[in-house]
Amino acid sequence: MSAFSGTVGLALKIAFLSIVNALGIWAAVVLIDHHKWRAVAVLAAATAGLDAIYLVKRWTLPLKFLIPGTIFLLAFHVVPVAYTVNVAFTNYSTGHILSKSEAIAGIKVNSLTEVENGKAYTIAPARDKGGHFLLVLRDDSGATFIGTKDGLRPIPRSDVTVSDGAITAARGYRVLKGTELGSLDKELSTFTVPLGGDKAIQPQGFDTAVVLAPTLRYDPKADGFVRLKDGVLFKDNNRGSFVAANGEELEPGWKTYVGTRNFSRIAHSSLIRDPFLKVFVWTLVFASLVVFISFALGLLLAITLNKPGLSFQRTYRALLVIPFAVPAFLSLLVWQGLLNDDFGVVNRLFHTSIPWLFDPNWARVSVILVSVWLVTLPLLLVAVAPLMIASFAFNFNNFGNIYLLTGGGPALGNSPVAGATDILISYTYKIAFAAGKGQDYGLASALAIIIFFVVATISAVSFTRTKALENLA
Amino acid sequence: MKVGRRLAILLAVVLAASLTLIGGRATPAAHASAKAAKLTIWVDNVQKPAVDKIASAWGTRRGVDVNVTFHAFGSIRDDLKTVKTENAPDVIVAAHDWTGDLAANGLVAPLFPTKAIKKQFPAYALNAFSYGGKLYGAPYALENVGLVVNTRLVKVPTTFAQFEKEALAFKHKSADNIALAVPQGSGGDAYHMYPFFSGLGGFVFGSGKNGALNPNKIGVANKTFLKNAPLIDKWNREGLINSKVDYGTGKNAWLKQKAAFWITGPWETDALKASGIPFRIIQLPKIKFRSVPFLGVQGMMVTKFAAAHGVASLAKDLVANEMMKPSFQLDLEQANLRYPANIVAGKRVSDPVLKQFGKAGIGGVPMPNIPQMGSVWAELGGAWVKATKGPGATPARVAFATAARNIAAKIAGG
Amino acid sequence: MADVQFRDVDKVYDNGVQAVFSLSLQIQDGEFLVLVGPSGCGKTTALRMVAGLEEITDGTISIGDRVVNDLTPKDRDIAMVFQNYALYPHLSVGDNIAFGLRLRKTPKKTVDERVQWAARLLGLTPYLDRRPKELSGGQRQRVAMGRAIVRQPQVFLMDEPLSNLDAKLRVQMRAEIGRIQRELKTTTIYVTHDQTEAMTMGDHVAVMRKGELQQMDTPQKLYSDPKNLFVASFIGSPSMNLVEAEIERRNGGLVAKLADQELAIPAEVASLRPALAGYAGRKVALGIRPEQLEDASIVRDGADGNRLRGRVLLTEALGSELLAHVELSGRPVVTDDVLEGAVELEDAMLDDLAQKAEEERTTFVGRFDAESEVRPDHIVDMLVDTGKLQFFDLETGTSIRAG
Amino acid sequence: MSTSERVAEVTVPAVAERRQPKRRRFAQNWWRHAVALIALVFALFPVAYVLSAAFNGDNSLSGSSLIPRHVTFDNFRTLFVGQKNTTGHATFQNAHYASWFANSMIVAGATALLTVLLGALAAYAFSRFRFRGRRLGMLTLLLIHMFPQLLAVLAIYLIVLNVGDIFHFIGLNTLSALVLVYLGGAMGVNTWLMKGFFDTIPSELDESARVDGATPAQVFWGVVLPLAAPVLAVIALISFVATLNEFVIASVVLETQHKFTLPVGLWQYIDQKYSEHWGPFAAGVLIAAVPAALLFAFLQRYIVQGLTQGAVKG
Repeated sequence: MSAFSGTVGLALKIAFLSIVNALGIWAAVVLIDHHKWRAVAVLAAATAGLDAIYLVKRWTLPLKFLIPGTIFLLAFHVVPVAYTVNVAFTNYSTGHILSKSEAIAGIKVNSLTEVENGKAYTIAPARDKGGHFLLVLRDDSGATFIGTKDGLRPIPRSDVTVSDGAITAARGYRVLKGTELGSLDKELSTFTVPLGGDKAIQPQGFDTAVVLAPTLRYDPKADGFVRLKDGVLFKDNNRGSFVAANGEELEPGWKTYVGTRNFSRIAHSSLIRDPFLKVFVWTLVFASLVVFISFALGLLLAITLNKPGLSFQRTYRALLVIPFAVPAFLSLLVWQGLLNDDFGVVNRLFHTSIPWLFDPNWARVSVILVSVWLVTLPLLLVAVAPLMIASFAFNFNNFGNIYLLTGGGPALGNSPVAGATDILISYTYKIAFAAGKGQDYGLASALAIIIFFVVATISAVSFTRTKALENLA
Repeated sequence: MKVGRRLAILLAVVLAASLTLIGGRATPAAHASAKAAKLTIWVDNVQKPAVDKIASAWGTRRGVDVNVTFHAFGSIRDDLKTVKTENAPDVIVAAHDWTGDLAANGLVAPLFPTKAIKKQFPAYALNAFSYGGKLYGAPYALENVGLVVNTRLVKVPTTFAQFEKEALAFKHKSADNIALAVPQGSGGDAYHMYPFFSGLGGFVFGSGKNGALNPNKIGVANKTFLKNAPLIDKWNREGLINSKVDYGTGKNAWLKQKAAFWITGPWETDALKASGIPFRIIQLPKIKFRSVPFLGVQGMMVTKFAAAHGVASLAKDLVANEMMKPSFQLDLEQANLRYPANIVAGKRVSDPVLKQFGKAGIGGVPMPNIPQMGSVWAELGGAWVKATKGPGATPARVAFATAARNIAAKIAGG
Repeated sequence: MADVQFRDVDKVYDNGVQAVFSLSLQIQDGEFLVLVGPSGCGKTTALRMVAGLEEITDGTISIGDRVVNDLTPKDRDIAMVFQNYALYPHLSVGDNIAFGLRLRKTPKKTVDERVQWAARLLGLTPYLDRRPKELSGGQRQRVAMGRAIVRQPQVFLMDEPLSNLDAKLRVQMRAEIGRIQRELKTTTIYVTHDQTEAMTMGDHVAVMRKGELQQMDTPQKLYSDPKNLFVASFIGSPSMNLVEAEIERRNGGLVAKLADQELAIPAEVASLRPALAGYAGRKVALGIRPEQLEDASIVRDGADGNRLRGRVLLTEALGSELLAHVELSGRPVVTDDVLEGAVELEDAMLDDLAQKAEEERTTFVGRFDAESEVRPDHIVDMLVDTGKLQFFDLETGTSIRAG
Repeated sequence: MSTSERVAEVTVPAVAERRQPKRRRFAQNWWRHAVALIALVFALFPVAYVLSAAFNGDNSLSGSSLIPRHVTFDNFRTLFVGQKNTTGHATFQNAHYASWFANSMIVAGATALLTVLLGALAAYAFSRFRFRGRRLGMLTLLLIHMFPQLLAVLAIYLIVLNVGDIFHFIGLNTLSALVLVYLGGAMGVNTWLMKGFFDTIPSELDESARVDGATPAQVFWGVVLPLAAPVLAVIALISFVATLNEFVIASVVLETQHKFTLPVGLWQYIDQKYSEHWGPFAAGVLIAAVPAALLFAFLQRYIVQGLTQGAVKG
């Protein structure tokens, strides 16, 4: 190493700015292609800002050092978090992922039902001499028809050639075949042959058509669907669904803002709130114990091994960090196998039959034990207060350890969702992704926000207590 | 001055790099093209070769570009919820139990195959893909577990009592023998345990008037089942079923001939054949009722995006017509070692193991395809674990009654 | 080579603390200026403003004919030696010395020549390949010097460069730095809190206190003619004896009365300080340097001069001389100026001083000839060289001179 | 930095101890050895198990013995060459291990390097410059990273999806996208750790370099970074291992077999075929552990130094 020449720095700066500008210009061109003007404006401002920071002297100095990391922080951390926060105020969940107009279209399609005793037809798309699009149809009895936008018209059976169950020709019409069909979709999929009333023949693919009738009709004035059978009105309930007076709901619904409804569910639904509190306590215990034991062990080991001249010192150190190298979540799978109480190596080795993963209390012990195993060694290296708190925050949200080892289980008899080893984040995951009706991102995001405030508060308090903030001087 | 020169260099390089990049930019994103229609299919790599074959032949006939894209099976369902219309598939491979979720989300389109075609499928296979009375998928494969019997070690039982006797006798031969290799583990496995569940009169959801499943009719602790539940306690006492056997343990035990009975499915065909052990696959003998397994049905679905892409008719033609034909179903059987859903195709299956698994699935119950099933798996599996963990187990009646309560609470709360 | 000028320079830190008040200084080309003062007096801040490491709040600093306020450190053509040497631990001695030259893209050959030259000048040639941590404190100090001189800048800035060395080495290095500076004739600003260092090294010494310049002068002038009580007490070791004295007219002349004793003020002294007469009947601070006191018993000639009598508290035999601490009645001067200037005194001694002030007792330190045989508890008569007496206004602290 | 000096320095105080008779030293230190051995057993037990499973002919998660009955390299072969399908059906499971490994190395290597770089830049600013919002900025950094990431994954997916429309090379299923996403965490606890270390580097070194003619960038690259080598090594290692471990985001961003990283690949490998793949899985875990172990061995000198020495004195 010798004195630094400065060219490398300049080169990096040039490279960095080149890339930023090149990407900016490129993205702008692409965005202009897509007519996304707002994005272009944001992009231009951001690029210009970056250039300014790096080309202007002096006062931007701290920014020059902070900007690169901040860009990534914003793009891949702050924005996702902001998105999650946003989702917390929506009903984003199974059945509520489309926009309202898409949902209306979906309900219309879903409401089409095969008419009872309705016929099915073999069809062939065709054109008449004037080039108008129409269908040649043949029902199960062999009767043949021409279907147009105006309705169904019988034609003599002899006019239609059928081969192998398919209509291949019709006198006076040109049956469309083969590769012609590929470009027919737009005409065909919107083409219906009205049969009177709501009924219509609708083609399904190129060979068949069925008689369908809607069961619901959208009424734009009432902003709702009317069920044709009984006139029941399904109205927008402002929570992303069309709902009838008796509570019956149409699917699909749509994604919409629901205010603080997710939060009030957490506060008021005993199904969510009661286990939440119980799990919260266990989460605290889990995270504190893991951090405490890890640091205690780490410290003990450090003290033990830091004696100068201790033989095998290097060997011990080298061997002790091996587990650190094994990808953690793979180790968890290994541990799960090791701790199986009848067949796992641990019990067989010690001739015990401890229900490591089956008994609620033993499962809690196991989870802590394995977490300590995973945490101790890296921390053996660093034992400073900010890291302890970071480690606490990490374990507070250590989804992987719990989920891979016990899945939050074993189940506790009296609680539907929370298992003995569930911590807040795994509990959130469960009620979010395996909730009553599939996924519920809105509720999960609301819980995530609450968890964030809990962790942040605890950390902030411990920070002031340990005076780790003096590091800020 | 120095600063000025540096700025000049910078600007020069910046410009040069920008121009290079712009120059190297590919043609503007494909958004304007009035050429032949294009149809995108998401398939798992297992089905890809068979789908490639049939879809490309069909595409040539219809004048369509077919783009068969590999997509990990596990992520197809969720990715369909986030994908942008430009990149979205028109047809997907799907498991039947996604049906409710996808339909409730409005992501898939109903299908209306002809009666002639429908007749080639068992009713349950079509029901499995139906939601709210509409069919959303074309089934092509069935899978289910069966009881694999090591015929060197034990006789093939014809009654449950016989099975129980054989299994326990074998278990008592050696300390590390297992009576029945049925996987549970700490998380439980309601899927593999279903034959016992159904054999005792259990069901998950009852169905409403229109035949659709009703999430409020929970059969996890129905009266009949609860009446029969003490049998579970008996099995637990004698060690017929032990929840501590997980998948690996069970499989290993059977392969090492430490277990004579194994409940598993066609995904183990290779292992079974490679084991060199003589075996038969049967349906678990009737307990109080027929001990039918859960059925998994795989199929193809048309997404809502097909309409936006202007290929709705094409997609329906491919899925509700072409893919339901026996030839396609046999191709897929070859590819993924599952019993074809099409009855005609099923008759032509030659693989002996698949055939036996197919038979073991007769009368089976499709896994409920409504979204509420998400609330069931863990609870039902957990009840089995609690009731069969050996000493200290919870009485089965309590375990299942609790599970039923919890499921109801979850569904109500969701 | 260049001169350095401070013109009304202010420094206010972001937290609102003002470190330097309207500082004006001129350092001639080639001159060695020492900035001295107790800690917190703003001397280091002033130096760092020359270096460009602190922004200048107000006023201007120029080097040569360039105002450097807005120049970055690298554009000021200066070199700086830091108190902790700031050697780059990851670089060898040679690379440390060459660092600045390489940054300036000096041709390799020139770099080598200059590094060799600097190493020879400082006696570092054998150590060029070593790392800083393998060197002794003195060697590291030399490396730091080497790094400064090798660039041949217009100005050297040195921030307490010797304070990390032991006393003996410090004396040696003092001489060496002086020698090098004289050899190179580079304008040098040297910051120290050690007045001995200041007095021995500087062509001129600027004494600062609380951000303000007190006096800038040659060392001799500072010593013999301090402008105020602070400078008087700060400069000199042992420091000046200061006692309250009342000026009285007597027989057409002036006398200074210390409690029960008095000293006649020679006419030539009085005429040099015409304002002194105006203090008749008032109290002033009387300053007597220790070497102006001698044990009367060993003086053969002129033994009948002005005398002060006191009781010996303590003696320090230094071989060539004897320091006697003699207590006599009289109120010591304990203004803030004195207390701050008396940096060598520890807190306990300051308390003691205050206590004695209450009791109207004061302790003089006399620098006696080694022949003196005074011992503690002896009563001693001290002969006072009244020709060098100093007088200060008790209220303003300034030296009493012209009207 | 040269090795010899460091070593020399470390061993000097030990000389006195060396002279003691071995036996006496052991008598004094036996408890240290005992503690170390217990720790070793606890730490290495699962590793030994993986090791055994990797070389064991019997493939299964539970029930196999700690000492393999017949040692075989079949598991390793399976990873790289693939497995013959016994029934003559098409082979489903292609051997992608080599790509997974390479992908992981690329992603973890790039992430570690860039994380160190970005983190160091920020830490330097926080350590050396006094600017408005500095304190708030540091606190915000720490707090922001306490948000449970699990649920933000959906948003990350959407971002990558959208970005990919414009820049295909950082879209879904690209390693570069994954690296970029990981860099979102570059300024976190890392920055705090590095800032703490930078604070121990005397600022006179920076100032001296500035007076010598260095620009702020040159000070950073030429003076501060070389001196911070120990903490950089620590952060690089932590970041490398963390990236190597990361599963959730990787499985969301990457879609195809040949783009998978080790955790994603191995996870679906074991998930798809359960215990049938336990042996190759263990072999895969074993190989996956090698780079991190090597890196650790290689950086150990810096790491011990970085964490015990703390301050760098001139």
